[in-house]
Amino acid sequence: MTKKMFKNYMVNFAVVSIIFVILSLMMSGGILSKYYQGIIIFILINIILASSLNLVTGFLGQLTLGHAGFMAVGAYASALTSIVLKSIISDLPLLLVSLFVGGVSAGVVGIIIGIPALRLRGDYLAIITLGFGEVIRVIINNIEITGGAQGLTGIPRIASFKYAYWIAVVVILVLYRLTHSKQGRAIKSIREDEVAAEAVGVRTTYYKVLGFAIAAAFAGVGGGLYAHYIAFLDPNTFNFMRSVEILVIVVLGGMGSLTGTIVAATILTILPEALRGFAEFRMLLYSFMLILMMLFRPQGLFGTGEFKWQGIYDRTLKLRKALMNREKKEAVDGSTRGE
Amino acid sequence: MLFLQQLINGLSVGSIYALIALGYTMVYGIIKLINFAHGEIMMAGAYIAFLLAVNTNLPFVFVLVIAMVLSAVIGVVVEIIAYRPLRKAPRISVLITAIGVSFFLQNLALVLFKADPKIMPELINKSPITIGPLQVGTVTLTTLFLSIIFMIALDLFVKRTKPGKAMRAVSEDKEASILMGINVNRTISMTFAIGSALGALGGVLYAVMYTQVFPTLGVLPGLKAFVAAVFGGIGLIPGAVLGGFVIGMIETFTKAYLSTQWSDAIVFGLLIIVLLVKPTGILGKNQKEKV
Amino acid sequence: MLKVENIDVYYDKIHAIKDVSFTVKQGEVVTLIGANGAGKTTILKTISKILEPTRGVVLFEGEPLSKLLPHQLVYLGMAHVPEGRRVFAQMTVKENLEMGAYIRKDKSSMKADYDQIFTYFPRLKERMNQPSGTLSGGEQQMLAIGRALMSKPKLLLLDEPSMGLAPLLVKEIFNIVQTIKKQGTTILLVEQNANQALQVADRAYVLETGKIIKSGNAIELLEDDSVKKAYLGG
Amino acid sequence: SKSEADGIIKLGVIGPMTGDYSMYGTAVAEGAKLAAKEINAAGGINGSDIQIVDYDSKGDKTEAVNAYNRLRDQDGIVGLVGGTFSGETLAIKEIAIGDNMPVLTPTATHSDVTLSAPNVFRACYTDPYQGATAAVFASEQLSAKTAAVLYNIEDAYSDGLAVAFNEKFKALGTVTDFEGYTTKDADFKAVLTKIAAKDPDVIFLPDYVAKVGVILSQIKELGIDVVAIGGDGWDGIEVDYKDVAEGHYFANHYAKTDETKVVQDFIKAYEAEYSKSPSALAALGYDSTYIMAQAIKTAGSNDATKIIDALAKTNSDYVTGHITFDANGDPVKSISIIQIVNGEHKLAAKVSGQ
Amino acid sequence: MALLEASNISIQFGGLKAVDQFNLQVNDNELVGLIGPNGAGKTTIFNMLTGVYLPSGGDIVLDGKSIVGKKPYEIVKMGASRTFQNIRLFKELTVLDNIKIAYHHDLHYSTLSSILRLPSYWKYEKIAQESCLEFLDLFDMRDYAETLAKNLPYGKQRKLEIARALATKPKILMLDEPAAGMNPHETQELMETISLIRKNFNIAILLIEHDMSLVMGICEKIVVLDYGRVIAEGTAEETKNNKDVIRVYLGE
Ligand SMILES: Nc1ncnc2c1ncn2[C@@H]1O[C@H](COP(=O)(O)OP(=O)(O)OP(=O)(O)O)[C@@H](O)[C@H]1O
Ligand SMILES: Nc1ncnc2c1ncn2[C@@H]1O[C@H](COP(=O)(O)OP(=O)(O)OP(=O)(O)O)[C@@H](O)[C@H]1O
Ligand SMILES: [Mg+2]
Ligand SMILES: [Mg+2]
Repeated sequence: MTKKMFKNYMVNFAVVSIIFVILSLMMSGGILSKYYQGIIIFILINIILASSLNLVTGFLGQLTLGHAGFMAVGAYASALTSIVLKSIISDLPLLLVSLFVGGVSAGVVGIIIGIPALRLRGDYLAIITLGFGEVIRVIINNIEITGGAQGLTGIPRIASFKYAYWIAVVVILVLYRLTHSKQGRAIKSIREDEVAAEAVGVRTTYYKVLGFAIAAAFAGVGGGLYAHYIAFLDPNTFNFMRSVEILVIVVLGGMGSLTGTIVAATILTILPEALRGFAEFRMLLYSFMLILMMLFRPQGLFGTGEFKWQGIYDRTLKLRKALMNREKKEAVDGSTRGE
Repeated sequence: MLFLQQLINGLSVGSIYALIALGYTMVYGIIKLINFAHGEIMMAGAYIAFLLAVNTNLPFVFVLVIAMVLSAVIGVVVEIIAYRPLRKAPRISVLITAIGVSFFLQNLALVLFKADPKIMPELINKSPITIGPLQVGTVTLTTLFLSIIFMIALDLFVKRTKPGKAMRAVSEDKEASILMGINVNRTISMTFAIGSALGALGGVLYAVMYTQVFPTLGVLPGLKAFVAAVFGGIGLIPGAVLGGFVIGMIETFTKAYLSTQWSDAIVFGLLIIVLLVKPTGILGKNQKEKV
Repeated sequence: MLKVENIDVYYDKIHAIKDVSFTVKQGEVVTLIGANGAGKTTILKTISKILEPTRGVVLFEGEPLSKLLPHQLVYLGMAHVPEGRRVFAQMTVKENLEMGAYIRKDKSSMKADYDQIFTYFPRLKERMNQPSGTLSGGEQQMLAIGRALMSKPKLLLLDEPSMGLAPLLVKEIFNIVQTIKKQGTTILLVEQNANQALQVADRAYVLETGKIIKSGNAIELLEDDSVKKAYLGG
Repeated sequence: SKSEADGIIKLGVIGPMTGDYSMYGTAVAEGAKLAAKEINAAGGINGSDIQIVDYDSKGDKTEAVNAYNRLRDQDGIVGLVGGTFSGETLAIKEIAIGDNMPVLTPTATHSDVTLSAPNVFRACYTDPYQGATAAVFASEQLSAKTAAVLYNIEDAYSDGLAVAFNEKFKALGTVTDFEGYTTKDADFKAVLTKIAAKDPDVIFLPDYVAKVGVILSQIKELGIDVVAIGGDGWDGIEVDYKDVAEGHYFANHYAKTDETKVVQDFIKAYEAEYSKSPSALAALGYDSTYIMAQAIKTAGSNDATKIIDALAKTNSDYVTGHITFDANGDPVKSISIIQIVNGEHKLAAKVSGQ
Repeated sequence: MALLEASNISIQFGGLKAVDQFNLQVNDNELVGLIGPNGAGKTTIFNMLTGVYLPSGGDIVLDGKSIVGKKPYEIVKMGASRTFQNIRLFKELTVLDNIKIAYHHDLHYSTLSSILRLPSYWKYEKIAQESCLEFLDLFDMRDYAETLAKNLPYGKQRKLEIARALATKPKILMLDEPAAGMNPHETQELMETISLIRKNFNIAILLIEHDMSLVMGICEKIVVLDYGRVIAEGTAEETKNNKDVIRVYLGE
């Protein structure tokens, strides 16, 4: 069994490395211009943000609307760290240290918010996290060290593709491993039925806070990468709409599917760029496509499943069956069925 | 005196939040959907009223009623196209669709009307009523009056009438509702119609009060109404109104006596504290789930 | 009164009901018995149009149901006590009963029906203004039955009405079945308690993994060895 | 580069073309396109036509960066007339420095935009300069002793002006209240009631028209008697708010009533092209394109370093005044203080130099 | 000393005294039945014994320690676990995962070992996999290991819930109407399962049930409840013939 898993890991590692090498070669060979590099970096940042939110929303089953708040904490904390340290240490360690600081700060804030907030459920939690996101912005606006509304400049621009890529890989790996462990099962059980989870001995509060804190920390890392790519921060970047954008990626990809998140982050980051040609109709089309995608796949692109190599074959079979079934179902009027 | 004037200011803000929160809570109460597009229905209502006011010389009441009816139609159409196919889907997927609809309507308005705010004609005579040194806007009084009237009417409707009870039944269990002979789709459409008409009413009054109509008009009041509805106890009709007034008051008094720079943080901070003490909002019942 | 002809029902890929046909005549009590997962609930749901068959038709008083919307069946005189009770949790006991009478217009005669239900289930009267979600399991079951009776149906579909009820009440339920049968209501009964179900029923169908494998007179089936062995715990 | 091959010189414009602030990006783009049209009609530069490529940023920094990268890589622009907002310009800045891209922002007023960036210039004046000028004007020309400030805490422009005004006015008189609000706010009655209680001589309202219009309406509604002063964000206030803006002052890049030929020619051309009257942002977009074109002409090629050198030596009359750049790349030009009188602009003062 | 002892516990909802001065003793390895009319307060007692509701008075002692005020998961850890009257499985998870979630007491590895996939992770996950499959074997459900819980037939869902409760390794198992919705044949099987559990796990069981064949067939002691109060207590034989019990519960 472990042998099979080991093989699986090697395959995944090889694939991840090959993708990296191909992309790198295309970049240095000029096939992928800096324009595309920029987009790819934003995709990677969105992957980090959305997969971390997926831990809370998809795996833990808690709706939060303030993820941009954690991103902000991480972005500012890491930016300030690197501004202070940039003359002392070189790029890679500087980036790592500041991302670490960003992640830890966001994680700590996540714990502070999480302990009281997670006593609430559903839409009440959504409101609290929304409020938290707004409060963070007010704080950033009103204190000196962040530069307030004027924003923060002087951040070294050191988040290149290669760093962003491997950091995203690590984040996904950690999340994957976490969700496929005893802790991950506990987290999922809370999503399924909190009362039952407690009744079989799951320390629900602990796992909720754990999930929340890890998600917050990774959002902080995502924010830190963003800060070191854009090299300028202001509070408006982290508004409510940013939280919503991240949530949309999670749901479109499939709640509880990291692969889905990766695919959805890619699609939703490219989409607005791809629609540039439509000028003023761009955002109209974007929202229209968003609605279509949700109507077409309400459970998200990947549902709760993950992409597996051996699954490709099964999947094609399933797809054929599903199509046949859809035809069948169409004969049935599904409009008035219960949940 | 200053205090009294601030109280009136708070009432003015609160009444509009309350009115908008009513429509919000109505839809939420029945289909448990945080209808992000509610703000955009408000916006649609405001634009309709604007177009009518500029191009015709119908009296205010007619403008209002037409805007409400047309917005109700928009709300129902949105429900049929974008939410109905998702009846069986996870709740959060519908939420995302609602966000999509909200973006869509905003961008549609942007393409149709451009971003710069249009000036809403003074549909109600806005010269304030002066009581001693105090000033009360007529719009405020209208809003206040309407929000209370609609609160009572809706509450009675939902609690006492057959269609109202059908709505509550549908909100709890669609399948069982069918078994009672309730037409689920029609009931939900009706909910959207009422919610959207109320949204439009709020939108028009909002636009009149703040003189402008623009594509993102509904975003802030929509968000505030959502917060107000939760604050008061979401799904509860009197809760929405109470929540609206409380938020309006808190906002005004923080700005007046604490800090304008920090007011948003203070308002949300208070909200968080209230919810932690009373997790289901001010009027919500702390009913433990029976297992 | 009710005629089910060659229906097939699927849950996505699961073929739950396979070519099932049966009839229920006016005034009869017919029972469906079968192990867990045999498809009894699925059949009842199909009859009340919560599910749609992929093949076959259901006729109610000669009319194919495919033309109707699900909620319209209630107006034709069908009522369904669903599996799992499905009471409206936030609504009080009284409101739940009112929902049962949703389609009725004769306010005046409804009073007597409430009283009737409260004599069947005195508990419900005690709990009249309690949100039904906080009722005990058995109390909810009583409410679900009472609610269905409030519509004064011509055809009553009962999905395991005795589930979760105390022995005394189980007896009561079967008494009720007999009483309303006498009043002219036709009943399709699904029960785990096959023994008692067969005692009150006129006819029965035995269901196994989505197929009808046996049918006949209830008394005869009660004596049938294979039925005894599989369903009567004998 | 690509554009040289087509015999076309491409200039990029970035700004919000969709979303809440689309009027600003659109105005800049329209100004720029008008200038390009005129330049091409007059024979282009160095034998090539110029073409404006404008991309939407929604005012979002991520989008702005993507747009900039695309302009550079896909379109091969020679210079950038943008971004429109300070935030997006700052987000582009570091990349542009790396690219040695000639950047002339028409409208980004944040003081850091040109800081330690030899390739970045701007056509507008900075926030601190404008804020301080408004304070001096209030004190010296309006003889104000007390002033209140009400600004948008979430907006860098508003914040920049407010802080500068506050600093400066404190030295000249008393600031009675320094209050903030957020972009989303629509109701200012609470804070206005509070400010009115201290009865200041002037109130400084540094924000854009849409917000200022609402604030001025509520000032009127509450019956507060105070003179309001604003910055260039007020440009266009007379269109929708002439009643509530009557008698108030604001700083601007040019006065429509300015009799100078460049100004009047521009207004006529713009009205002919777009059948509406130009905003200050359109004027700045127009000027920036001319400045950039002139620099390319002077450079005699599309070589970035030469163009940047030429930009630094700009010294000419434009719609928004006579422009030369200081060492930072900020313009040294006059500020027009405009009063709304009978719903029209009236040049109240022209404050020149630093 | 009794394994579980509830003394004088009460609770009310609004004005309603759902449980009133209730006393109960369950000894090691004893099988006690709790019966009574609908709404008598049986489930409510379970809820108090497992920490879902806080009793308004009285004390509950499990294995020598008071559990009043403890969180449900703490009580599980102390050795009491339960099933629910309305089945509450982790519906979207597999049968095996349902068991694994409950089977966490023997899995000693930290979050860090999960993330770094340290040897302890592999070791204990292997244990989890094997033990939980064995567990399913015991219930004859190994074939369903990878099935999603929601797709199980009703009877199997009940069984899974019992298996899940057992996987927490309790000293006392509380079953709330496990036979509801089962036919006589399945009830028979359930009875065997329960006997099997007692044999293999050597634990006490507290059972709520309306199916008299089950209760009378296997319970050593039966407590009868009505309107929140104990009205009778004794062996099956004694209860069956108790006048009050017949009147309020069994019927003639
Ligand atoms: N929603 C569903 N999705 C998928 N499969 C289902 C669903 N509901 C039922 N099934 C399957 O369909 C078959 C028939 O189920 P049904 O509920 O009709 O059985 P039943 O005879 O009523 O059983 P019980 O006695 O347990 O109530 C079973 O195999 C069950 O697993
Ligand atoms: N949260 C609550 N709020 C109000 N009343 C409640 C609540 N929980 C239980 N009750 C009431 O307490 C009484 C006992 O309920 P309980 O569920 O314990 O009954 P039970 O003995 O388990 O009955 P059954 O055999 O029907 O399951 C019932 O009358 C019920 O209505
Ligand atoms: Mg069934
Ligand atoms: Mg019970």
